[in-house]
Amino acid sequence: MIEKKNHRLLIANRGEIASRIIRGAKDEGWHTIAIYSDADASAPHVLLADEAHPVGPAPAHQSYLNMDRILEVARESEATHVHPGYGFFSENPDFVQKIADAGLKLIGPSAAAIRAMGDKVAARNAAEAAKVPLVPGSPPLPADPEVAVEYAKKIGYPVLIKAAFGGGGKGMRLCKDVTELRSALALTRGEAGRSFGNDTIFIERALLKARHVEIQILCDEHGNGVYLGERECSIQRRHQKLIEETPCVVLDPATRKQMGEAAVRLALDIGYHNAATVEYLLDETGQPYFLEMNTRLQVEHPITEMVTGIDLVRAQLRIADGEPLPWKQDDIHPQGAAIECRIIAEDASAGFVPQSGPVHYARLPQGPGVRNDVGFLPGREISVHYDSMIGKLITWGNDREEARTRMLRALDEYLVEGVRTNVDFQRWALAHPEFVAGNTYTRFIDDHFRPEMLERPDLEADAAIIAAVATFRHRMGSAGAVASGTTGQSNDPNAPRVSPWKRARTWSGR
Amino acid sequence: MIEKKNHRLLIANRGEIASRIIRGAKDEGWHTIAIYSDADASAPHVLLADEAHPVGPAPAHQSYLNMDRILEVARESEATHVHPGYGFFSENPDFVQKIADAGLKLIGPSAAAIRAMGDKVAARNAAEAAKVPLVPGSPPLPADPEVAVEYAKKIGYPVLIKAAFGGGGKGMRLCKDVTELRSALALTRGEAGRSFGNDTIFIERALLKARHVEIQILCDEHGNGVYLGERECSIQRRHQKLIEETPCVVLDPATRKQMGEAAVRLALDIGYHNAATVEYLLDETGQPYFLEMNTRLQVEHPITEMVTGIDLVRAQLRIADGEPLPWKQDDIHPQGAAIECRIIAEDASAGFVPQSGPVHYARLPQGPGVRNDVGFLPGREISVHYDSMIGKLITWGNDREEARTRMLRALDEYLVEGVRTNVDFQRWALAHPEFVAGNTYTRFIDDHFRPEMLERPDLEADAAIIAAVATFRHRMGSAGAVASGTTGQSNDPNAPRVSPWKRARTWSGR
Amino acid sequence: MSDSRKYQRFVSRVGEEQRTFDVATGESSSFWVKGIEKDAAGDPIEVSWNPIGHGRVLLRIGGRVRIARIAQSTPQEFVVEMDGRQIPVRADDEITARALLQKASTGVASGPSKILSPMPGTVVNVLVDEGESVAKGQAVIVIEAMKMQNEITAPIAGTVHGLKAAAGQAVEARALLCEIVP
Amino acid sequence: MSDSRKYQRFVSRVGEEQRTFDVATGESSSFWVKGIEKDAAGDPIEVSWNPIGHGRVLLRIGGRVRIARIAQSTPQEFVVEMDGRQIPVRADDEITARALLQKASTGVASGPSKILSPMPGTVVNVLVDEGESVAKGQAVIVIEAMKMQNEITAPIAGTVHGLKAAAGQAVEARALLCEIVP
Repeated sequence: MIEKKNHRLLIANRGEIASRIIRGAKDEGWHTIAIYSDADASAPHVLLADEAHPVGPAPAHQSYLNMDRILEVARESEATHVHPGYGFFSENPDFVQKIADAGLKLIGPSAAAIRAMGDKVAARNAAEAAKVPLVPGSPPLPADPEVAVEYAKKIGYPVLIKAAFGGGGKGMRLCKDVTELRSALALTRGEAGRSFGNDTIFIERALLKARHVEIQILCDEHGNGVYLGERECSIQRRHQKLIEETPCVVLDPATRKQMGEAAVRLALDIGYHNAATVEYLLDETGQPYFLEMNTRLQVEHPITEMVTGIDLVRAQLRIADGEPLPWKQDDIHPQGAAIECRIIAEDASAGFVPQSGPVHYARLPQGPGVRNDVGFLPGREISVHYDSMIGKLITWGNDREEARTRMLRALDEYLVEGVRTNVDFQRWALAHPEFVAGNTYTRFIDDHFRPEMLERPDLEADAAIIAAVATFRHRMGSAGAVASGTTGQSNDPNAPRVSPWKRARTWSGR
Repeated sequence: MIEKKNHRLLIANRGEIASRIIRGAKDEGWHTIAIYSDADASAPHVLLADEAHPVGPAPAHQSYLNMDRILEVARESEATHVHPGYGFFSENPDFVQKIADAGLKLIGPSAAAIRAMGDKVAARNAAEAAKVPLVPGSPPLPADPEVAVEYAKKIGYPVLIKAAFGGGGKGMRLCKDVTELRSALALTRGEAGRSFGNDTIFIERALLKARHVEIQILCDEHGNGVYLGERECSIQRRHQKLIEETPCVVLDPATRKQMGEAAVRLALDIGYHNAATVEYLLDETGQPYFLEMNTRLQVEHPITEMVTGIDLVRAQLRIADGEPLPWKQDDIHPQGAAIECRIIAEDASAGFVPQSGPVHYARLPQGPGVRNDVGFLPGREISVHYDSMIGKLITWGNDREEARTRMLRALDEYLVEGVRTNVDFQRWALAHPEFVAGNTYTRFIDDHFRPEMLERPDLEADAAIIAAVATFRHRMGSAGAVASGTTGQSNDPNAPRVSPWKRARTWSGR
Repeated sequence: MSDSRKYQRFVSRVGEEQRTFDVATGESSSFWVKGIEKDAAGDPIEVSWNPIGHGRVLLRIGGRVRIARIAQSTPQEFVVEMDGRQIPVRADDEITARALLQKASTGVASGPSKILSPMPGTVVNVLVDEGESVAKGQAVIVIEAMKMQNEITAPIAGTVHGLKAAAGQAVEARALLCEIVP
Repeated sequence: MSDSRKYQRFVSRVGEEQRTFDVATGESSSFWVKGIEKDAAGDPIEVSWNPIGHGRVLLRIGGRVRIARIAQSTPQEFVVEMDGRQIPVRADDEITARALLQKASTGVASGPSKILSPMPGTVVNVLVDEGESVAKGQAVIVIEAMKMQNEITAPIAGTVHGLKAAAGQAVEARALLCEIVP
């Protein structure tokens, strides 16, 4: 490793992606600079970085979205480069412009490229120019709901309302009919204004049995681009991806080539450099339609890394350092299959409602073909202020079934105590016969999932027994034993303990 | 995954390898049966298995080496197969015979094959017959030390005393001259008797600047065999491997082929089936010499898995199930490079003395190309009764340097609190210029390592400051604060806590 | 086999489910538990209870192994966390349980339904007014948490009472937002 | 800049190294620490002390971040664990430290050397007899632990006294095996 001491990278993010970027930068010999809010002073990314600087109180708009303070830290820490990660400022052209104005280099595309693709309306136009197939849709909509209703009549229901500056599945709403459309227009527009700082919305035909299939591309600053295969991300709830896999089971080599080449063409057309993802929907006949282009590193980038062996963060750093791509398209040969499950602090059995609180204990899966990227640590809080996606679990296999069975086993090993996660939901999804058969589409969860499928009467029955015994123990006044089993003091490793092995020999596990 | 309900695998082992085997068996759809000593009732492998049965008190000879009890559990749990792992009964032909007599199938070779290779003297003869090159050595030695002295004179110093039934680096001693030989003979013989149940010893020429390079092979029950490339395991202390890597930097394709073909030939000659490793020493000219054949899964098997994509445990299970190998030699194309660091509870700065005690907290490295296989959990003891190797850290890269830099970064992330490990030593080794240059040989540590290289005056200086502040706090009687920072109650997550973020904004990390 | 152990009877309640058990002391850290309902009756099972540090208890319930984190809020009320699930459960002696049951059954059959915030977050929109009639399933309040907007719907049809939520207001998990009176 | 804080002086000892510090209270959970020795003298540095659960403390010492596990055995004696290292350290006030130092310097310059078991294990061989003369570095006892035989050698030349170890005996870590009297 050649230490590049004059490469000082500020990571303008938090959570698992901040750690991921720090790992790549360290492997590349760069000096790493973390930022943190008051809630994150002992967060994993802070502990991992070479140095760390506070940027404000817990709420994101006062810290991770505090542009002036972040630029101040960049200056004070003598950063030379800035990696925005995903979310936060990653697709904010104003931030990118200010980074450039401050004489720093962004790990990402130009402000102009972000602007071109961040406005979904402009992006549709660019895609059309690059001959990327498009789904029928409307131009930006005025406040009058009747204009939307008119367009929807032409396009045909169901339709999707989309925020022009939305992304990552946020700022979208599905409407099955005119009633739903009318009631959702204002809500989506309001959410767009608050979340993306711009309340432009438009509508598109919704493809209900469609698959979400996206192409990872890398472009250098010398006009070269390659695509690194696809990711299918059809398992979604509320338009947020939950499970991603590569390859897509139904994609034939010709369509893959068509989609990949169109993606690179679009990027080179607009003078794009660094990593990007071009998202498509595949209808039931396998025909791809352009959805949008994401001008940043995606959450699900690890599955591409697993099958190509290419570290996308390191590739981003080298591109930003002016290096030409070391690969031609013919050098890219993905091997095997990979799946990612997003680990989210939420109660899937109660409408996927987000969960927060302290993590008391955790155990991550191990063994062959298993990769973890997490943003939590035992002893730390999962904060209500940030994204409820707290980690990613990735498995690799020689084929899809090997990756899938490994994922199921890894989910069995995954344990987070203190905060409910969607591990049980992911187990349900991975084991579903339609998932096993590869029959995945974006409304998979709406069509197949019912909350009662996650019920665990076995655990409830045992909880009833445990409570009866606990109350009995309490009454018997076995003070030491009660304390070391039920509350507070039990967490003290220095407290006297009843040997857990005393009765072990009488037990038989069958 | 097809569940194979009538495949019930008893894993006759503990620690990381028991968990590793359970993972492979679950992925293969087999039912898994763990055994545990009184010290292991809540061990990771017990929690991972489908069922678990006690086999006796903590000392291994009363539990994991209690053959009758293990056979009893196998019968009671209706096991159909037994996986011995490494160590314990893995190379004990009597155990293997009893497994067969009980109508169970071993995941491994026949008792006869183990016997043939377990006796190093017989193994040398078989290797000679299969035209595998041999290092000069003696036949079994009588009690009279003068016979050994005579042979040593012929062979030339330095010599190695070896237990005929030793393995895994145990039961070997290096002697530089006749004085050392005389003093070590009885010690080695005694250790051999106690550890391997047979005190036969012999001597061999010691190759001082040699590399340890071994070939992984797989043979089915139909006379087919393949080799899966090599592993270099030269970084050793007291003949125990600490770091393994693949490929070996100095091995040319022709020598690799010669060593691989000789290994498969030797195995097929003796009617071997299942996984095995043929170990060689490479002298300074690159000439390989046969060392021994290990008739079991090796500790370091994961690096082969990382570069071939082949799950060796699953391959073992399929071979034992009578399936023919699905690969021919031409199908095996290792990709990239992999390194394994053994994580050992020991104080490398004090003569590598083993450490034991409770693990209070742990954090394992994550991210791309990182694999963990560990046998410890926070809250559990590292017991004095078992092997001090508590885990393995494996990294993969497109080339050696990528794997090495990832390993260095992963070691930086590796944290075990409560028990000292060799993580700091491994960091030293991976960063050593001679290791970077690939100049590895079996006496690397003896020649390059000095305990003071691990000194951390920075930590000692900060410990002095911390103690002064702690005493000051204690005297100031800030009772709550002292308690929540220094002892017992601090471990109670329910105790009132001083917000750690209060002063965060005033701190700058530079 | 005669069973001469001294049992005490407890009634456990998980959600709407109620189970009765007889519990007696076993050897060292274990207990004997007998299910009383006819579908659960039979020989007592042994339950061993071994703290394993970090606030966790290793339990063997008959043949099953469970690792549980057990938080006790009152002598009768617990949250038992197993396999990533937090299960609230209370266990009373028989007399108390019967008294509680009686009290519950004399209450009104269909009282007002409280709408609680399912999570900590910010109220971004209040879609109803005090006294307004709402249909079952109608959206009442929108709460934004962890970057997602969540519509809170009426669990029953009725009239909005005691509306406490206002747009822009921060709310805790389980904070009372309003009641729907049928 | 004048420093009007009220400092107390402490002497910390790690191994053979001794360091003197002046410590004063800072804001909320922080302290001011001034090194006294001339190579460490200078402006006081701020040390913040924030427990982060699981018995761990997040410290900021000047610009450095440390996570430490701090076990206190007596009011003066600690084991500070950082980055996987356990560092025994004691800190006394100046008067106590001076008294201890005086006591230590009046002791014999070269007393008997205790041989302690470096680990828990089993004694497999005692290679010397009571009263036997041994050379520095000579093997005295062999202990088997975690499947490895470890030769324990004499740290100084002298005579074996108080031999307590016998073959086959189990020993704890730091158990006294014998003394070598010079």
